[in-house]
Amino acid sequence: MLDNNMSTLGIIFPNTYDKTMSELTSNRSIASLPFASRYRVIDFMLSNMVNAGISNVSIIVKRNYHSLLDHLGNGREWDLARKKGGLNIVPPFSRDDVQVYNGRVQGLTSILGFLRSQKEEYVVMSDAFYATTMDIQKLVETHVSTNAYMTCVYKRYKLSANALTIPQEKGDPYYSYELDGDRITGMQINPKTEDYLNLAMNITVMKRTDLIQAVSDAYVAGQTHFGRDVIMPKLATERILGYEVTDYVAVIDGVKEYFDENMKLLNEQNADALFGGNRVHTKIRDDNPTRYTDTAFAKNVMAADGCVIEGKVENCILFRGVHIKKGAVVRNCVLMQDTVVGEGAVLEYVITDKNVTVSPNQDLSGTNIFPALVPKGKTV
Amino acid sequence: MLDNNMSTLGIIFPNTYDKTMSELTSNRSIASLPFASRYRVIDFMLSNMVNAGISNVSIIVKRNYHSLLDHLGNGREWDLARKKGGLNIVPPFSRDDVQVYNGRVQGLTSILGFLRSQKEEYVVMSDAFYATTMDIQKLVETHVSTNAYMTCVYKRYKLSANALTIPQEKGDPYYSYELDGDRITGMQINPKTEDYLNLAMNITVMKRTDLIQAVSDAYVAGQTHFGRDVIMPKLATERILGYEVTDYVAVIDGVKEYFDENMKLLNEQNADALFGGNRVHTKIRDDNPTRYTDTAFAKNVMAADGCVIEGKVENCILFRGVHIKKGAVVRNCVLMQDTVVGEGAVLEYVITDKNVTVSPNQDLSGTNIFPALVPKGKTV
Amino acid sequence: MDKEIIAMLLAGGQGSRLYALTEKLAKPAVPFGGKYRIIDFPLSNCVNSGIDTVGVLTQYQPLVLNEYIGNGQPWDLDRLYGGVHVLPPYQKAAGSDWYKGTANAICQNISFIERYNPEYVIILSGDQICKQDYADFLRFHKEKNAEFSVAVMEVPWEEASRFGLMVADDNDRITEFQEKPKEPKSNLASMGIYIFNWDILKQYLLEDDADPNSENDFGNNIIPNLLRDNRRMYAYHFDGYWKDVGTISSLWEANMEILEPEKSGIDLFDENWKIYSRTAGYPGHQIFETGRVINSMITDGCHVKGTVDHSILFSGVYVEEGAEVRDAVVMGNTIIKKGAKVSHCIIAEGAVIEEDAVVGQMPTEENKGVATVASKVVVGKKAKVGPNAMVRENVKDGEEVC
Amino acid sequence: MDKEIIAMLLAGGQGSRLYALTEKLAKPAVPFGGKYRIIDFPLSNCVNSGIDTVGVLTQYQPLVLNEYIGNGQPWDLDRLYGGVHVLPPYQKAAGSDWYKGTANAICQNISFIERYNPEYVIILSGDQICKQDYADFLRFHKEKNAEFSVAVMEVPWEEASRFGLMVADDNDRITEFQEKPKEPKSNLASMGIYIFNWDILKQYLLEDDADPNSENDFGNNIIPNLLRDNRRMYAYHFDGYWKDVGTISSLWEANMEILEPEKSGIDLFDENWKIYSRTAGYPGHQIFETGRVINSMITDGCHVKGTVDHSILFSGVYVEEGAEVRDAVVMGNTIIKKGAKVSHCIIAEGAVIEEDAVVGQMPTEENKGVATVASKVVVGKKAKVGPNAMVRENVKDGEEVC
Repeated sequence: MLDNNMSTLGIIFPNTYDKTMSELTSNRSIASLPFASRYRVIDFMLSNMVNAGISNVSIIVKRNYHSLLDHLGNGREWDLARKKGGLNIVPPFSRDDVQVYNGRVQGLTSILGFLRSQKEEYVVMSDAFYATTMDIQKLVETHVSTNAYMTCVYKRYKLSANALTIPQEKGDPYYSYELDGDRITGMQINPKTEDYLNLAMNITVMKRTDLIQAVSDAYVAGQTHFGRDVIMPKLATERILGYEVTDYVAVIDGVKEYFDENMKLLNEQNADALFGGNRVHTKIRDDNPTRYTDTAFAKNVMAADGCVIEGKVENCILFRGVHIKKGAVVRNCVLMQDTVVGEGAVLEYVITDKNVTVSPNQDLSGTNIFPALVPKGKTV
Repeated sequence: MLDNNMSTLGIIFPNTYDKTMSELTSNRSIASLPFASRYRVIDFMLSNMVNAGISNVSIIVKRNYHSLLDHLGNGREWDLARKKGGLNIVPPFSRDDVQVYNGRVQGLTSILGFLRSQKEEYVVMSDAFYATTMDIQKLVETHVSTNAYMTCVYKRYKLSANALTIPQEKGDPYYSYELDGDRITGMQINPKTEDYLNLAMNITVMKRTDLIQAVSDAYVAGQTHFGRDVIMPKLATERILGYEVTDYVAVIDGVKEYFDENMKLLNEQNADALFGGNRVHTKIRDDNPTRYTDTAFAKNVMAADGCVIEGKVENCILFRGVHIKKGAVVRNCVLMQDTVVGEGAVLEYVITDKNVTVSPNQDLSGTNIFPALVPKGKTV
Repeated sequence: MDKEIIAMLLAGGQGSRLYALTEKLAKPAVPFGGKYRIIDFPLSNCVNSGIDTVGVLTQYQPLVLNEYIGNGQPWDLDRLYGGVHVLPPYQKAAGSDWYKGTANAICQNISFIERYNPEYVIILSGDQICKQDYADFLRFHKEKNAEFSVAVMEVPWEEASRFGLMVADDNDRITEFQEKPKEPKSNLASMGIYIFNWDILKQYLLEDDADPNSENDFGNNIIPNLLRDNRRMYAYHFDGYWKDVGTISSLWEANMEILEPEKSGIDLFDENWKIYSRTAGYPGHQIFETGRVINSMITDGCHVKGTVDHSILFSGVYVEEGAEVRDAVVMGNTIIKKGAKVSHCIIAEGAVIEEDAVVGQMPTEENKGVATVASKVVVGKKAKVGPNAMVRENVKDGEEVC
Repeated sequence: MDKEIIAMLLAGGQGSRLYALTEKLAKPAVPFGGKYRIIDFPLSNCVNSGIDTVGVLTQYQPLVLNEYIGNGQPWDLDRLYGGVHVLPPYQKAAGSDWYKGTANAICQNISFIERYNPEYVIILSGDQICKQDYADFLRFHKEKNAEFSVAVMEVPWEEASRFGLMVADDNDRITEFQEKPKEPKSNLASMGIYIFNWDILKQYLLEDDADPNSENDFGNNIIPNLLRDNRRMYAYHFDGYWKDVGTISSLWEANMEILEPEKSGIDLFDENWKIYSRTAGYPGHQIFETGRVINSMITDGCHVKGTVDHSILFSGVYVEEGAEVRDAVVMGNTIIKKGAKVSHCIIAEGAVIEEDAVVGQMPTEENKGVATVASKVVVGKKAKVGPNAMVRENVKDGEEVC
């Protein structure tokens, strides 16, 4: 094999923080949420891993994974349809005693046998509630060169209103780090500060063998959360380093945050920052180019292929196959795949899920703070 | 599209009759049981469908499906890695309310939406507890030309001892048909006769729209079993025809039957009957040819690629990667993938599951009636 | 596994009349319609018609075409038995030959065809824009109990003498073939798409191959020979959209016509007859504050800050503020800088039109020329490319090219 | 995405010394070792070495080879960026050429290589049986800061004059190259496997291409030119199993050697260096009551009722009762009927050896010849094929061929 001291396998947890935005995740994982006109959130981290030369990625699914399975297929679009390694989707159970895992430790326990049989030296674990094109290869190189036990990625960040208000028992814990130089010396669980903090991205690099040991130990001790039960107790004894990500990161942890992070991409600097790096791969849909007719008016729009624009559209993110009919006016909206806006309808501050139909001359509006949300497949 | 009045989609239920041989299905479905040195049982029906031009097959899994997922992958080996149609594996639930389906009706209910959105006119449904290379195209043509509501495949068959003795509450019901000419006029549930009967193969052809209607009706009525609750009540009012399969059929409904059906293939007529028709596709393993050393002695053996034979082997079925070391004697055995038989060991009437290691000089023997079974991964 | 029908797609042509576009590209690989290449049409027609085995006969500059076709996955033609196969010329023990004519290209690949033991072979052309159901054509062929069928289009009588014409009786049986005749007896133009019974085709290919005076061409040799022997030959009428895009102006026209599907009849938005292509994989396109787009097709990855009117932007095109793009076909990754004016032209992939440059002009009574800029060419600041120019080299700042 | 290294595999050779086997088959496509073809070795070496981009240069009878390589999936070479690509000769706007020599074949595909912008290019040969870690070779190349490296094997001094020899100093730096010299100064034979820095290779290819007197060959032209310019050239010592299978007897020998991996060193059972191949997909092989097999390799789909001793049966071979197969290489789907005796020979795919026929003979002092029967040939009842015969046509019942 080519001299690669940093051979690495990837693990993604697609369901973490699902519950922060249950309106959009009632039948999908946060990872399969459509984002930025053409992608699903998981596309970003999966592409980052592939672009870093990782060709062995496991997705440990927990619930609502049918749409994710459908999106990922055999991994071909990410070049992960491989004979060796490739994409490994781990269903939540494989025996009669059906149970859904609760926390990363249990999820990892279910693939301990797999982890033991792999050959890669390092493991990168990640959630999929953010869109970024950070360089994973550099992260692993840093981990190796600093000879750390574990490297944890964080972002200087102000918590969203949603994170500050959501009840603690709802959903997965989040963490912030206290740093002494590079070294993480302390962690807080669900901090409630409005200041900048070192938000844990839950992207962790460590040796495969160390991970196996840590997970086995934690599981035997009946523990569930990787941050609380594995990282925190080791802070004093092991060299656990922080790694600040300075790339563009869209953190998606609430409906409003989802809306805002989409809208931010209408700014060219932001879009270039997100897409200027490595290519982000996604499922191919075979749409034709987007058609603007002679009655179209468009300004500040990001739109994928396959749309037909006959009306007026301003400050919008349009996913594949959206059709805005004559005389319709759509402003400040995120319209997911195959949304149809009927003639003369007026939409403002609306998020439509997939396959929504807005009847002709229908008015629909939310606000900047509470964008209205039309669920999947509905006709309004 | 090419003029094809018989466009058909396939549905396979891989778990039916799992419980008749729980020793071998504790961590796999009956469909993923290794059979005939190189295959899994499901390979046969899946290949039959593909060879009949069906390119849209759904597998409705129920439990223990990790090995089946692993075997089928994206369906490439069966030419089912398609953009349109292809292989569609339906996991047992897609919402938080985890539940495993109980009977074909519930399984089908979970894909009603999918069935409605397809374009094929006919549906072939099948279990996967038998190995045969019957011609599914002829079956569908017969169904179309007789203008039947439903065509059900049966085999003139004497029930196995296992079927006769297994308690009725254990496992899925089986059926026999009473015929008047082609027409099925009556059905028996779990008949206990030692005579030849018209054993239902649970292979059913009908129009897609009729299936959708029948399943919807049955589900609303709270019914579960397709044979008992859908077919039987319609016998009087609908033209439901029987179709006798005269091809070679290996019915696998018990451990001894599994053993016997493997052994029967050592007879050239039987092997040619099973493999003389269309090609049976299976997962590729990249084994090298089987090596016989200068100390090897082999007689009446069916062996897949990847074996190394240094000892004596007689009346055996050897799956891929079996290694029989010097001085070992193996008679009347079925050795699954990667079984290693140590030097000087003697085996008679034994079934070893995958990755079994038999220590040097170990004696192991079952009988013709009760072959000994060594579970997966064990060292004895 | 035997196949009822397989397709052989003639993709060898150099397309010399498209010279600036085909210098390093086989004609079937020329980009079209925002995200397609010409060959997407016959390939998609095949798969939509249920034909899953296609041999693509290449010989001129096939690298881009080979890479584009790849394993055929975008067209669902990555099949275990069948699928799409590129067939270049090759050397044999007895010698080696380039494909001499269309018939010779097929003849050299008889062993490929026989692998599938087909009843019928459909011969397709790689330089036409057309959505056609070959299954319907085959149904006609079978119904007529034909040995050979050819797809024909009715053309205006006054243009008929530009085409190869089929003279047919009331039952569509072909009685005569006229190649670009001065006095046409028919207005049924051959589309160059044939269905043969394989046994007949093979017989005539071998006969033709043995004839040292033959040009080994379907139109000039095989069809006349079939007529000579009074074979059962039929003309299949096709009346959908069809365009031979062998010239710059017809290629430009065809692109413009997809902007008006209601009028032209070439609808790329038809869910029941999708045209598949290999996707570039850019993010969604963006139209910014100063961008204006009407009557146009815009593809993933474009950034529009200027005006785009009645034009097609392929993937990754940048139109800067103040730039104007009208009646233009702008292929992938081209950059049109501030103040540049681009009209009634074809600009190939990766070109750069510098600030205030002018390419093409809107047609006038005297001049309806379509300006052409070849791939990766830089047209300098304030340079001017005239309406009849075909630019293959960089144009210096301020320079004028007519 | 740039690649550190890509491989270019020369697979154009006719292999005329294997004539009966390569009449309709490029040499790299010749079956080997029960279920492989020769090209499986370099392709598997590439993927096992972490090289995921391979250009395969073909020109002679490529149909079987193309079909076999397909999308590269069996070797895990169906990659979105990179993977395996077949590169036949093609026509350009400026004219067309068959590949004139090994260097010319690479030269005509510079644009293919540049697509991946590699630092290094490894040139491989499609007619060798060898398990080699190219990553180790590349490590050597980098450590030496070389511009060109060649893999060499030590050969016995008495055979050295049959090879192209590299004369190297203590530091492995090459000082001289001798092509089949009468008086060898070295016993380091070139394996014809080279690593170049791409910029250097490109420079010398273009120089060579401009020289009308050049044979456009690596050994005869490029390497001498590198030496002339005193380039940093190094010899990488390889001491594993290596065999050029360019003759019937070396091909037969290499097959026999895989029967004794412990002795020969060519172990196909090595889990850490798998050789991948496209699988025929037959059921497991069967040995019946009267069958006897020792010291042999048997592949899926074989039916054995006779005796098979020290032989290789490829997939789907039938050996009937009373037939004897010894020291033989029997390729796929061949039938050896009752009482036939097949010894010390190579029988190509789909041949039929009728009852009581005799093919080859066990070697004697005077005659060690390897009989060869070409693909699909029928050797009639009681016919006899002598130990030096190369049979390309059917042999009639009772006929003797020497």
